[in-house]
Amino acid sequence: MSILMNDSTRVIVQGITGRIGSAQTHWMLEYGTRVVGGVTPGKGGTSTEGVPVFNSVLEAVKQTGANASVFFVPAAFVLDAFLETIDAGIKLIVIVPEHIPVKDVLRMRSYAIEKGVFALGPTTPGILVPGMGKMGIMPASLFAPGRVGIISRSGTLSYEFAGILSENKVGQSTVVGMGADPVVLRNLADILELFENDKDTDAVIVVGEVGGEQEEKAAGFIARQMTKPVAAYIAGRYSPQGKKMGHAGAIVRGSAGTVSGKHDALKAAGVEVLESPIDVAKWAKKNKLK
Amino acid sequence: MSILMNDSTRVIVQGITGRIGSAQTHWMLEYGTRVVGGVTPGKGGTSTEGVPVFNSVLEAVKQTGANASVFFVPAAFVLDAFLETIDAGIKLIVIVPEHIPVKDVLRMRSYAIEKGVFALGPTTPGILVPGMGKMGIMPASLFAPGRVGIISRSGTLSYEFAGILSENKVGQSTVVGMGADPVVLRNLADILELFENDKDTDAVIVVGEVGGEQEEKAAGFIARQMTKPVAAYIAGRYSPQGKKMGHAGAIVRGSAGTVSGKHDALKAAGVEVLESPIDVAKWAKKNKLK
Amino acid sequence: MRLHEYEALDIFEQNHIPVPRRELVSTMHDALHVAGEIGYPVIIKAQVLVGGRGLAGGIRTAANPDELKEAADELFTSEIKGMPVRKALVCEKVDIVKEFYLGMTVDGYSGKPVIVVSTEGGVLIEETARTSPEKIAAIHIEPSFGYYPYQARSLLRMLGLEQKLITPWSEIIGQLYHIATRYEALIAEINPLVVLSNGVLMAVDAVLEVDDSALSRIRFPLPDRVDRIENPLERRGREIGVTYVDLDGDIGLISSGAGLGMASMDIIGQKMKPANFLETGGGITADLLYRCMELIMMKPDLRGIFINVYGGINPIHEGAKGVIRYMQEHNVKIPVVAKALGNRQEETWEIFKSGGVHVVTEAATEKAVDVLYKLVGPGKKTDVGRPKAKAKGK
Amino acid sequence: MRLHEYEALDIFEQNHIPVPRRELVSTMHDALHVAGEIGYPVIIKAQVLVGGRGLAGGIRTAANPDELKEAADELFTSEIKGMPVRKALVCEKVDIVKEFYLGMTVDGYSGKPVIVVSTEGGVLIEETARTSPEKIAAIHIEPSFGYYPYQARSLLRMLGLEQKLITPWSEIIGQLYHIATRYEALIAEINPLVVLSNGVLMAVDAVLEVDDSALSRIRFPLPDRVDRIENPLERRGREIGVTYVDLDGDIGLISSGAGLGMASMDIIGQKMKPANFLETGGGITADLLYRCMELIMMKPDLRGIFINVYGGINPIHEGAKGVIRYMQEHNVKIPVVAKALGNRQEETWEIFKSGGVHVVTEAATEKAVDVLYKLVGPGKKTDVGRPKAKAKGK
Repeated sequence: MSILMNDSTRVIVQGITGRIGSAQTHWMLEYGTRVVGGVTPGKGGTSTEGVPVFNSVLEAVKQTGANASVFFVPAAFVLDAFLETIDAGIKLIVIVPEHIPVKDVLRMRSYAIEKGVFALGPTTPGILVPGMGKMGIMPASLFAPGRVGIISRSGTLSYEFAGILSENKVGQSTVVGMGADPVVLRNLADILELFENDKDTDAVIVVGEVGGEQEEKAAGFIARQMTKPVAAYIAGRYSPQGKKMGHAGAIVRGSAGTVSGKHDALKAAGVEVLESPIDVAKWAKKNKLK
Repeated sequence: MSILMNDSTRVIVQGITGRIGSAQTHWMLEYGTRVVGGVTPGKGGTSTEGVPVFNSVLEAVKQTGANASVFFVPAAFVLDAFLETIDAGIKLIVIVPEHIPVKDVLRMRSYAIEKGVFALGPTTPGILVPGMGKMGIMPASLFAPGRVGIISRSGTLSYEFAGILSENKVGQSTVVGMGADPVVLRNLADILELFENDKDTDAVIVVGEVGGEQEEKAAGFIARQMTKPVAAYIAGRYSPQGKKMGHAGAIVRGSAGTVSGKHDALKAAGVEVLESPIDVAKWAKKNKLK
Repeated sequence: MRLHEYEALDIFEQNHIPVPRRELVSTMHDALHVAGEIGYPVIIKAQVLVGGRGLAGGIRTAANPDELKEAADELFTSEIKGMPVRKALVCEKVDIVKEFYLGMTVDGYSGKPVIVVSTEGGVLIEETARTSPEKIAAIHIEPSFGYYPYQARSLLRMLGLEQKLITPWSEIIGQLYHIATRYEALIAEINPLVVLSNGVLMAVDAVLEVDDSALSRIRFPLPDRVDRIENPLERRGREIGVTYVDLDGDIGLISSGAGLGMASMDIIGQKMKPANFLETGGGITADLLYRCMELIMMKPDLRGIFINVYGGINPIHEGAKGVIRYMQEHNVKIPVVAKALGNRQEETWEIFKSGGVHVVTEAATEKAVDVLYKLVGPGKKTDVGRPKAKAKGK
Repeated sequence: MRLHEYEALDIFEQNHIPVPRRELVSTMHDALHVAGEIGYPVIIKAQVLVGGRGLAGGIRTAANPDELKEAADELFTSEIKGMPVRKALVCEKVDIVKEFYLGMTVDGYSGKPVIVVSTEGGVLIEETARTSPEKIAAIHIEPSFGYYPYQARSLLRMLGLEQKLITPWSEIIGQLYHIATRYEALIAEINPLVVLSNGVLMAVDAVLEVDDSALSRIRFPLPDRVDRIENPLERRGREIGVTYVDLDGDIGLISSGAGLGMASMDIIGQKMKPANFLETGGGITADLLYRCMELIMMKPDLRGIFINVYGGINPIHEGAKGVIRYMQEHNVKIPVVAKALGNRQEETWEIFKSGGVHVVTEAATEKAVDVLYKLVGPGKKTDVGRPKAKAKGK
């Protein structure tokens, strides 16, 4: 039925008492998400949107049985709160905030991987399972239940693809934002693997963009291990290349990072490369997806 | 026959081209130690005391099959060389130098334990197996082969105890200097465990001193797991307490650190507490050690 | 934030990396004075934040005052890749025996800092990486383990570097790693790192790009951030908190999300030319979109505007209010097409329509761009919009 | 190296820990001037490097100039535990609502830094640890993981601290950890850490002990090391590179190794009294032992000298040469007994004997001390030697 979130996902919202945290808690609850608690140090004992607020993650986990967390914490405090969350036993974390220093992300990433925690972001819209729930900021109106998985580096582009599919009566199994930063907490291939193993997903759309080498590395995984059809769109054909990483980056990555380099790698892995977002509708029809 | 060193121990000397490194290599070779190589970055290709010198530990290990290393490296470079040595696959390391910053020792200790490396020091005279070999600076003339193990926090006091025993026709299986610093790479109890499991050791002498809580913690191990007789001498009855660790240290350790606290803990564990070093001869006689 | 070469050289010098004697100048007269103190021959290097400066004529050697006069005169009246040269660095010309390369970056895929060294440096380093990979070596640093000199020694030995250079070079790697850590650098690079005839290793160039997200917590003195952006429109974008890139076309664009913005450009570019890239980020308010309209309208010849936003984290109904307030106050006559979906979309559509904006309610950006194209027509036939280094200014 | 309170407070203040207004003074006149600026009441605190200063009368409150005059006069003409008071700190008297304790040290057994907090601070903190362990909490920090504020928050919550104090207190823990890391402190302590009547947390005392082995690489300004040791003989020991502790007895001691030195003291103490503890470390040369003899002979009433050295890393034959050279040049008449074993022991014995030193060739220190006792006799019957805070001087 879905990846990452399911019937037993019990979500806490970190930074729940902030402006965005409380607004998004409202939307998540309205969509049917099981939001069982919130955390804001110093606001323990209050409640927001009818959800109890705790001073620490450990307290929230003990009191609510939470096993997943979504972050609306100011960037400067995310690293600390992230480590606290892992130590409290949470196994799925969504980091919505942007502008987190790369040095912090490196630390978060290595600790999450060491502790077997699946984390998404930073700068991710989160996860949405149509008709079931969502962790993050995806606007519910664009999604419909179905059997196509979406993974996107860009937040709003993931809505665009879901919206086009939904308008064409093609639903989604799960929509995952992997985060738009140069370093993210989980690589594209890790999320593809979840979709490959999900019996309720028939095909996957990868929404990438210029820069980095996520798509190139994922192409290797697709060629070796994916049996389900994959389509990909890479934004930024006419754009200055994303984050430049200097000579050192170019040396380490070779031609990786350009739109055409990504296209070549994906095509070689048997992926259907979409020239424009709207082409996803034709691809879905051709593959009889729903 | 011994702990830590045996017939298959192949030693390299790091800092072999220095004044002390080369002099001690001479004494180690003279005692029969299998010193197979030395390391001094920049001096690769030369030889010292007939032993080939290499630029890196990895090269030395590859060329000589070394599996143990003894350090005569200036204190400021010990941390870096220590990590290099562990990454090169060496499993037994003796750190002779003194004045290594505690911060470096913490890093060395956690990495050695993580990688399953047995390391002694800093500020240790090393290991000596009478009649077989030695890693470090112990002066050979004081030792005789036998069945008593010695562990000492102080370098020269270990010679004193071995000397008294040898004069009384009681030999040693292995003499181990654990290092005189406030933080050492292996705790006393770890070394006691090796002696407990060594079929050629009949009894063990612990030479401790005021300060820290090695002896107190070891007493716990002795009470729970040691079957062999243990004698202990604690130096410093009339001395100002060693490294003071402030209130924080006193709070964490309680009464640990004083000579009388150590005596009490050791006696409670069934250890024979020696009032003066010379008493070790009587103890050996009483226990029919040789 | 990319630092200027002169700023990065100062930081390198403070952190014990050998660098040439040098001084920053902004006039030919000052250049001559500095060269007189340093002694000829000198090198004069344009301080502009573009790559490939050397190949574009931004680095000149002068053997005497006449040559320097000519070189400085040319530099200060020219542009390097469209950037005016306001400042130049006059440096001693050191006696170079050999050029190496040393760089550090963050490997996004593995999530680790990576150190790259090469026994051949200079402008063709990326070419070297392709044709002679045996001259390049790299190590990844475990963040929780950190950097230690023995890692550098083993890297340099892999390249077969002569023994006497290994210690000084590994020290420079350590210093550069220290700088990269303290300044939270995404890129730290010395190209070339040179051996002088007296055997000393020296950094004759310096690249340092600091993580923008970390600027507020870096405790060490950083050069001023003001005026680093040459293009006044791009600078204005930074001031109001959006990402603005100036382009050559005539269709204004406001998008929420970089990916959506890039896709919008790609789609506009199929038949028209974007005048800019503008990405709002997650902080939309009525005021912000008012200022975004003001910013994109600074370009005089716009034929139409495309607004492409989603209401996920952003209150798009507030944004719509800002857009139409600007349009009403400034009597905007060119066509404005908006695609706005997500939370409170119906409310947003009503606001847009009330201000004369053409609203598209389907998800595909292609359909909205088609609506705009029908309103503005093909326009002049030229190349698709590309980034411009120099602004037209207002 | 233990810093003075005023030095540690300066470092705390530079690192954003709130501390009282204060100034260092060395005369009563200055104290009055400073107090006039700060405003009465003030506290005047003797700056001496001994523990238990408060209970020994080194901290006084003064409500007005007369009281301060009296207090300052007494401090500057008195000794605290035998240490003369050369400097004092005049501090504002803050309005304390509650006293806490915060300390950090290195736990040698686990090999980790440890942070200790208590909701009761003050001079009786160690008593509190014994009688009310529930008021104390500690965490060990994994060196490769580092410190993060959430660890402190959870520690403070365990103590049931009221919520509004948790954030400021966890910030101070972070700052103190940062200081301890940068200055490689073996001890960093705030006792008491107080809550003022306006709710602010403040460090009204500061302890910082820096790792001597790390002094050469600490990049941050550290107070001068010169003259930190009050006792001139102990200072001389530091200068020549040995550890010297001044004691009350009349038997001079030179030993190689701290453990051997302590055992030698214990054994001498059974029948005689050591005049000093002297440990050479691993750097024995003829010159060093010459200087060691010179140092221990500065005490006028020595009855005998015991030299206890091993030739492991040390060239004891060289040491012997230095000893007899001193004895010959200074015509030393008191008995000197040496036990010297290990590498080149026979050569060493010959040298000692040639200079009139009584050589013992057995391993047991007890036997050598017996030889010395037979030569010097029991002497005056008093307590065994103990450390002296104040030297007799030379």
